[in-house]
Amino acid sequence: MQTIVAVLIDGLSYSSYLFIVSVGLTIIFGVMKILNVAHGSFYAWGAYAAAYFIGLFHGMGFPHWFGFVLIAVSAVAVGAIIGLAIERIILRKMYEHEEVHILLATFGVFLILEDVILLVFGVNPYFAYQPMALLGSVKIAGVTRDVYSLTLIGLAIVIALACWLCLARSKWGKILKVVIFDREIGLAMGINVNAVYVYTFVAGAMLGALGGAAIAPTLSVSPGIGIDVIVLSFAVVVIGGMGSIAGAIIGALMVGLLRATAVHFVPELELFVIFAVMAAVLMVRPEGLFAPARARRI
Amino acid sequence: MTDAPILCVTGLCKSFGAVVAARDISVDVAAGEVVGIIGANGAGKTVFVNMITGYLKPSRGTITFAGTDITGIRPCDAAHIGVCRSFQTSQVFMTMSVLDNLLIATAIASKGRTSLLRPLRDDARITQCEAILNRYGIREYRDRVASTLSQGASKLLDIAMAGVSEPRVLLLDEPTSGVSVEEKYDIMDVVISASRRQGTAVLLIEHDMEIVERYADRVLAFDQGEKICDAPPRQVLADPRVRALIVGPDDADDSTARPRETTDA
Amino acid sequence: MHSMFNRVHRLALGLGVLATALGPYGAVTAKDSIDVGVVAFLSGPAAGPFGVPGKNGAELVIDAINAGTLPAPYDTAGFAGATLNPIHIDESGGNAKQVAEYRNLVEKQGVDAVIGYISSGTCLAVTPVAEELKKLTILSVCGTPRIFEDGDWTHIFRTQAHAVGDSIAAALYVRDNFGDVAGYTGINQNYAWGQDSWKSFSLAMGHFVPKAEVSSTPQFPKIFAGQYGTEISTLALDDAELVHSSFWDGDIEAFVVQAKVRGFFDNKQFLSTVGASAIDSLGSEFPDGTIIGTRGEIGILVREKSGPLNTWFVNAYRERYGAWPLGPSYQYAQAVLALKIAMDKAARDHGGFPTQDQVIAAMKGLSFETFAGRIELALGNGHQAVHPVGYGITRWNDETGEPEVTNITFYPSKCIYPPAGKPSLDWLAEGMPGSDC
Amino acid sequence: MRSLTGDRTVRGVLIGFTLLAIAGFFLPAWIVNNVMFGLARGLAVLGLLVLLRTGLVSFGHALYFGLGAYSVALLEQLAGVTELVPRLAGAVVVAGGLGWILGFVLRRYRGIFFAMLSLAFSMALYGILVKTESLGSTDGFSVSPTVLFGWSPETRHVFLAMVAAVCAFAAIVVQVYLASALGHLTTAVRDNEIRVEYLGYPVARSIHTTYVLSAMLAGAAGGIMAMALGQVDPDSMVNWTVSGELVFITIMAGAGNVAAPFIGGVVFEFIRTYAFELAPHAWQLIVGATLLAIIFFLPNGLWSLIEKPWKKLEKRRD
Repeated sequence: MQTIVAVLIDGLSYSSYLFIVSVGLTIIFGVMKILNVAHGSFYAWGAYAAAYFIGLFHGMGFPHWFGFVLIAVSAVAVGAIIGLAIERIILRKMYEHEEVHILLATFGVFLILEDVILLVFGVNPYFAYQPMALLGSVKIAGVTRDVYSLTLIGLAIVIALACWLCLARSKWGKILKVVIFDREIGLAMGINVNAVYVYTFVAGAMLGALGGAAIAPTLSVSPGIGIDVIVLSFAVVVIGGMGSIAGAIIGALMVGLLRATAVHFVPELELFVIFAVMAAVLMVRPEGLFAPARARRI
Repeated sequence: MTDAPILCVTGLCKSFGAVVAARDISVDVAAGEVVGIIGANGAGKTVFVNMITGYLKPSRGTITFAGTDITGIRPCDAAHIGVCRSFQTSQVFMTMSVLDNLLIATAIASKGRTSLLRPLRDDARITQCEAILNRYGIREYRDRVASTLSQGASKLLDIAMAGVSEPRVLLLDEPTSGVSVEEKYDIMDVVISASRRQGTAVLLIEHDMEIVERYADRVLAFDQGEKICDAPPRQVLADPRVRALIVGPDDADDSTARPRETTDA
Repeated sequence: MHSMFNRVHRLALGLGVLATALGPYGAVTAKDSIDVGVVAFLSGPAAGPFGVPGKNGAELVIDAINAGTLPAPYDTAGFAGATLNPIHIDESGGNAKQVAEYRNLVEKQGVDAVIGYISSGTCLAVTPVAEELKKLTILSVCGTPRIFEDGDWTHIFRTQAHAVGDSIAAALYVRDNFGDVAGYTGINQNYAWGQDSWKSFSLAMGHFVPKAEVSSTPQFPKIFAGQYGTEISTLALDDAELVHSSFWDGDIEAFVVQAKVRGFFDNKQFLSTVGASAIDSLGSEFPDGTIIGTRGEIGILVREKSGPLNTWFVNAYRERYGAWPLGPSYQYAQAVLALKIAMDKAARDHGGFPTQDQVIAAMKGLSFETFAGRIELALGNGHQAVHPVGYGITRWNDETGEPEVTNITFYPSKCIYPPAGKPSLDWLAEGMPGSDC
Repeated sequence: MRSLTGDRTVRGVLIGFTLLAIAGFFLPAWIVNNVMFGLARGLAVLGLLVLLRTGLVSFGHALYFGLGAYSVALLEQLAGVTELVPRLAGAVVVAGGLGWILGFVLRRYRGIFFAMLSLAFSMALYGILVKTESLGSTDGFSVSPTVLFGWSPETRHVFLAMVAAVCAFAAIVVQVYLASALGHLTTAVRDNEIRVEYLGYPVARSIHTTYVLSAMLAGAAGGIMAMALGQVDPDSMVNWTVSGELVFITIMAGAGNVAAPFIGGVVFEFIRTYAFELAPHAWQLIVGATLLAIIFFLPNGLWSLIEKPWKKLEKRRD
């Protein structure tokens, strides 16, 4: 019983983290049809920026709670600066290229950003545990948890709701839906598709960076943290259905809970189960569990 | 036309959700016979062809080819046993030369006799394909990449590819749409004379009533998935019901009609 | 086609000529300098706590030896009189890449020796290649006992004792200070180092603290995994109160930060065999009361130890890099020291600049004084070092604002390593005959 | 046979690889090594090229590359095999066998779904290898030097000659395949699946055949890499970054000719070596920038640099 509760809580907090990271990826794919390998870099940059600024401001005597502000600011700043730069300098010129070329270009960007991190932040790890220390811990079903990880669950829910509101209830959402359904129809309707792409990419980048910034207080932020995140978020997005926010939720929940179960019962299968499930879902439902509607051609 | 029918369609039905695309259609086609199929857009002509060649599975009914039940056969198997088709919008290999297009068609058609592992550009096969190019009058485009062809030439290539294997049943889906007035009779002359010589049964979907009248031995008129008429051309075209529904007062050319082919397998 | 391949050849040849021209080894007539590859993590999670301090330690000592400013008995300038020119190589990127880089070091850069390697996996991968290329290679940090117990190498040396001693010393420390512990579990990385460490620790515990029960679900997360929330729950739910870990690099820090907030260290006695780097980087966040080891007379355990060599090393290091020397700083410096001693000895024995074979002969079975202790190449046919291993308890000193380690005990090498020629796991399983502890 | 010797590419491949094998004896060891690694990667890229001809991009070809490498390592661990022929055969058979099985599933997928499913399969293998101690976990295994019919060559130059022979053979097989009717079907499938199906050839079978061939090539490549390197481990052989690198080389090389992958592989190896040497902190930056430069300025790959002057020359000769 205790173990089951533990699996549930571990799984949920891991899922939340996965969701926050993956939702940006799925939005970018949904609107722009770009599978962005550089998403792992947004994550890493978000984590670095947050850890760096939290350490800096903490050293200057700012209170612990200021860390939360810094997390949000880092995510927005990283998303806006790096996201905008990549869209403007690289992707903007590539929309007419083949899918593979775009994917590889983002791979190139990923490799470059990996090393730029090293050049900017150096090789030493950064710690930003202050926000986590501030929130302390709580005992659930006999196991002590840090409240910070539990707040991540809340953050994931807030982001999911915000995305849903934005898509379902705003004018923006309607424009996005048209572009998602068919770019040409969007153009024909007089929508500034290029602007939509910029906003989407920047928003996606901010979410990726937020994933990194939010998880930074629990990590030793060190070089190479973005590599594994990419495939994990690919798995989440593919399982749920590329381009679907509901899918990202389900995908993150499945991956998080499966991993937690595996770690508790058969630790050797921890990594295997994630990708086995990804393959299985693709085999049964290639479009993922929650595929968004697509325009049919021919 | 006295032989046993090469193609027997009995009680064929197909519906997509609430839309009925074929309702209890039965047709017999004899070897060497040319059967015209006419009907307004959405009357179910292309669905009918798609079911015979196995692209769509009928909800009910059977299709028999030369005495064998071929209902629900895969398109490649249909082609293999001798049921071939051309397409309304020409389906060719866009990045390849015209000659290569035909070479591939010929290679597949002869796969029972020669190994597919032999080089594609075999001298004997090239000679054979050049003869076909001559026959269809597209010899001059031999080395042109297919995507650069005019609509008419592309159409001819499409039909030539369908006819390469000397099929016993050939389904032509609007062979003259998009083709210039001068060219269309040339195409039809080539196709029909070849099929007459080989005893091929031809199902000819057409909007152009002049073509139908001139080449078809028999005409089927479709309306909303139903066969409403089956008789010699003159008689069908004179039928007031057919006139009202299909031929219309001013026989509009119809280039917007496209088969609803979906890309997902 | 033809022209194309010529082109490739011309390119390759051109690059080769270019490399020769630009390369550091040009035409050395008299051996007034030697090139030595120094391999350490310069990127990736292990760079901060291990690679860079290691590289710094090597650099510091190399510069001092080149200049002849190291205290006695190593105050002669140079390596058999020659200046050492280090070529720094990044250890990250996987074993296969390291093997390729090793070949480049030897065959392209033409180095005279290679010093380094932190990861046990990389050491295992590089060793056979080093032997194939017949190049003197001094492994500085990695700890897997398999290198000299599964193989017999001529060109490979290791100036760091293998991990079995760390585990036995840890078990001894538990026996001496926490003898009534009822059960233990572990969290270790899923490769040679982590697996060997756990295996030998549990065998040693079975011998020294037989009534302590071993957990059935020790955790083996992937190296550099970074997030341990689920593993921490599993360990917390386990009844065992002692948690063994051979985590190093960024993993130890991430684990400690994540576990501390969850009150993990209030309920568990944590034993970290190599986590000392985290004590400095985490400062007051590092939990007090942790059993900590440094794999020898190095790092935080000997920080305060007096003696001219150690004082010089600690002060020079702090002055140059603005930080305390960590375990790896010592370990790399010791490997450099071994090279100097062997080269000087070979030069003395044979007169003139020694050949590689003479250096190897001189290094075999060497016993030498290091900064804060003594290293003897006693195992692996004179190629594998042994030395005392110590443990202590961490404590944050509010007055000095520095971490400290108290209650330090060093266990002499003769009680924590098997006699020469005996595989350590067999020796452990047989109850460590001949060990007098 | 006549058509084989008449094929200019076949002749070029034979001459090129023969020259390379001979030149190997005069080149310094480090160049021999890099050329060998480059050729091994090139062989896997040749597999990707065949797939690319049929319009598919696999983001999980490291599955077969790694499988080939691990076959060699495990054959030695379990049965002590060090002979070249059984090693290579093992790698090809294991990779081809799994390719054949997975082919039944993968042949139904196109585009991004094909890429993602391949990725999932390769990462599943990665997950197993990384966490299984008996398969070497993160460390992998060492591979001892290869023996040819009981004779163990003293130098790596001989091994380069063997590798060149294998690569030349593979390149010619692929060239013959691509020139055959079956090979042309790959491009036909990419252009128009419906037409291929209606001509009477099952598209699924065409894709499956191509896929198995591609898996076998990647398997052989992994096997050679393991032998050339003397080491296998999951991060260098099976992780997604390896698949990414292979696709990178495919695009860098260009799909124009069966020789292109080998040129691409060797060039990549040299770029990496020099990047690593010049900037140990920033070698990924150099590789990434090269990738972007290729995509922007040389979208048809390095081969287009060779093709254009070659065609011009031909025209002049005609």
